[in-house]
Amino acid sequence: MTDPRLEIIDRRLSTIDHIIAVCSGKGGVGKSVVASTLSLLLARRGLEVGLLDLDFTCPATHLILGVGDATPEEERGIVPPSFHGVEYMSLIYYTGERPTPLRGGDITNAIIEILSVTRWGRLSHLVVDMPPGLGDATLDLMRLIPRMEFLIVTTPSRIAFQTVRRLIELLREADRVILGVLENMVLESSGRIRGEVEAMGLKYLGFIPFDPKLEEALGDAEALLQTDFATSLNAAVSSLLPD
Amino acid sequence: MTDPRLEIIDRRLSTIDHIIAVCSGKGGVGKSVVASTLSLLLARRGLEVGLLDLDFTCPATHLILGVGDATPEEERGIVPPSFHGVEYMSLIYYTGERPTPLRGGDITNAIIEILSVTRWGRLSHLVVDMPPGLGDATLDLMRLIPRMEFLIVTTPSRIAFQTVRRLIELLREADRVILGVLENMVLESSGRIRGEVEAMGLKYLGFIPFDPKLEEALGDAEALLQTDFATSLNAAVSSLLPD
Amino acid sequence: MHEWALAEGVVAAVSRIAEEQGLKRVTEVIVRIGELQQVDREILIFAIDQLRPPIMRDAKIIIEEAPAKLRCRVCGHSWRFDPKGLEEEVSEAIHFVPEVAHAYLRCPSCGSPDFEVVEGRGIWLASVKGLRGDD
Amino acid sequence: MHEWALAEGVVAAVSRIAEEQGLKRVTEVIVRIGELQQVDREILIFAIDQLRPPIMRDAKIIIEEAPAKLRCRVCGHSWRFDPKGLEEEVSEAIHFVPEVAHAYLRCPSCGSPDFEVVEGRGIWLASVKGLRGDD
Ligand SMILES: Nc1ncnc2c1ncn2[C@@H]1O[C@H](COP(=O)(O)OP(=O)(O)O)[C@@H](O)[C@H]1O
Ligand SMILES: Nc1ncnc2c1ncn2[C@@H]1O[C@H](COP(=O)(O)OP(=O)(O)O)[C@@H](O)[C@H]1O
Ligand SMILES: [Mg+2]
Ligand SMILES: [Mg+2]
Ligand SMILES: [Mg+2]
Ligand SMILES: [Mg+2]
Ligand code: NI
Ligand code: NI
Ligand SMILES: [Zn+2]
Ligand SMILES: [Zn+2]
Repeated sequence: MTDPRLEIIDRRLSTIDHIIAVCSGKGGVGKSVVASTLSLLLARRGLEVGLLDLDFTCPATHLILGVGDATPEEERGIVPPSFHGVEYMSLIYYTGERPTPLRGGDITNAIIEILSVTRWGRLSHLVVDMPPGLGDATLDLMRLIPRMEFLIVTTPSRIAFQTVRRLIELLREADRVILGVLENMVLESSGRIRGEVEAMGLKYLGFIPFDPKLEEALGDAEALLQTDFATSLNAAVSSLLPD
Repeated sequence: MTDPRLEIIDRRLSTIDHIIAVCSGKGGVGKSVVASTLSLLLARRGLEVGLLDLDFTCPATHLILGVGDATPEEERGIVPPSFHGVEYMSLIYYTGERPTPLRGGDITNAIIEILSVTRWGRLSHLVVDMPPGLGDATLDLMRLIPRMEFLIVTTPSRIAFQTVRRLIELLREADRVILGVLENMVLESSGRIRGEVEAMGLKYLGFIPFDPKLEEALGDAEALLQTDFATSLNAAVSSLLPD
Repeated sequence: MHEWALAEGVVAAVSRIAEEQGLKRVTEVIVRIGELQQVDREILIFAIDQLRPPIMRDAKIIIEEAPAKLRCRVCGHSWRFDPKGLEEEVSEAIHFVPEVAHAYLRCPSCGSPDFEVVEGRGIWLASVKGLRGDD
Repeated sequence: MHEWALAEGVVAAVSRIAEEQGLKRVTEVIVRIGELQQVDREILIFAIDQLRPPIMRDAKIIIEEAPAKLRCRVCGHSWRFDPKGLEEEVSEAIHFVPEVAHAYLRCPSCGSPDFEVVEGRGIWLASVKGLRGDD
């Protein structure tokens, strides 16, 4: 038996120039705020951008962006609605805030379903918010979208960086494009993570200080763009973006 | 075909009085530092205690406790070595720091294998460090160990608490024992999480301030026990512990 | 009607298989659709018809429906699930991403959301028959 | 020798099945062990022998070995894996928790760690035969 969905994923993604997975392996390092804010920053630069939340069992981007009530249109596939200029896709449209426990095989199936039926517009960037862990979602994206580019988020903590190290090894072994490593929630900058990243021959994208005002801005895209967090993120990732 | 491993899990765990899963759904809220420090605190009270790290793809407890080189003995099963008075089991013995991507089905199998062959001593408490997400590990523990008691960790962030809410709903629906909710990494105490937790009819165990000195203590069990983090944790969970 | 997207997948898969097997023309295609996802049969057939490439011109399209069979991982209970009684919103959600069933359905025997969809999930290409160049 | 733990599982499973099926005595037990985990056959048999409850007293214990068949999820390559060439430490690790193979093994065709163990993973109870009270 052949899965017809697998045949059309490439075609569905063919309107997109860059597909960037915001990932870490580690949880709680800021992947979701980075992914959400990055999409907003790209949209503000006038780029066509999409955001796909693949953290199915603990989605957060809808809370961060404060997405409204719109739901996807069904039109020869599923057309994601736009919020603040970002084409936005999440399982949240179909689950609301209900607990949705999913085993690995379910995650794989849901990823394939979404990738095969979502009709993105012409996008310069699709940002993908990844769940923590080195599990089904990571392996499926590596398998299904070989051209995926990885933006890795860490904190200064050794615990976080140890997991990041494992992710980097996994991606490198598979010859994947690593855009660089972003250090988030920095209390005092020490240069240690920069040193480690550069010693691995990777690009250190910069650091984002811990921003005590970030929490209040969550849920309001305009406020989010005004935070120090957004300013630092913008500076850190500017090397990745077209002017 | 029958899986003989499933027949002996109950028997293996029959020497243990309380099995406590430290969980959240959300990543990066401090599950691993809480689970590790809790085991040390229990051991310091003279209790027999074990710690099982089930965050297989991103394990952290070995880094937090600074576990040494000892490996399990093979003696009619696997006998976990003791570190700082804590019987400690982790996949790390068998993987080292190698990236170990596991799909959901692999996680299930590894959990069953470990539960069926590990020979814990007589323990008053086995603390289980859970991975984030509502996935295979959570579902398997609910299925395999119905008497599991859940200690839920959140941060003050709305994003974290939204995921915690989903986990609580899942556990309640299944009539599981929820010991309470612990609020970690508190910058300014606001009472909001306490209010939400108590409104759900659950026990608010207390809060742990953000402790900027915690990071330096990681890897050194003695130093960890001296942190403000440990002091606050001890106070917060004392209601759960025998005097 | 995201059945069009699924039809596109079917046509793409048939074309690839026909090429791989050196078929000159495809005579029969069997597609299995799962009851759980409630794929609209008429729309699917219509969409496949519209999208047919020349090689599939005369192919007979057979749609088989697989019943939704679920099995609980906790208590082992198996049951056939009939999505007809669901609220429209829920049914719509499962239509798009069948896995969200885990947010809505529970084992009728023990109440667990930890069930597996043994059969009848989505859409599958069960068989492609055709004539080789030399037939 | 954690084969003892596995043997304990086998004996417990056989006892439960015998009871469920109302067997007066068990005459034959077939256990399948997977090559990947390298369960020590002699020790396993010895351990089962030591642990046998009265109902299994005369049961013939048949151990079948299932070859380790792996399949890559990325490129589809299937292969038989022979653990004999592994370093002892690695082989030991896989012996205890076969899933840690994902830390050490790679698809010989594309290099991916994303493979599944199609067969030959651990230990299974394949069949239990016996005589009912009324036989
Ligand atoms: N630079 C920062 N300063 C302050 N808080 C931050 C910062 N980055 C992230 N956070 C907070 O940390 C928590 C985890 O962020 P999140 O994006 O959900 O992480 P992940 O997606 O990696 O799990 C959230 O409460 C978020 O608001
Ligand atoms: N109360 C606290 N104060 C300061 N840092 C903390 C506190 N609790 C946890 N951390 C830090 O937060 C990070 C995440 O903690 P960890 O235990 O790994 O979370 P989880 O297991 O939930 O992913 C670690 O770097 C840890 O040292
Ligand atoms: Mg996230
Ligand atoms: Mg952890
Ligand atoms: Mg429809
Ligand atoms: Mg051995
Ligand atoms: Ni549709
Ligand atoms: Ni052994
Ligand atoms: Zn059930
Ligand atoms: Zn391969």
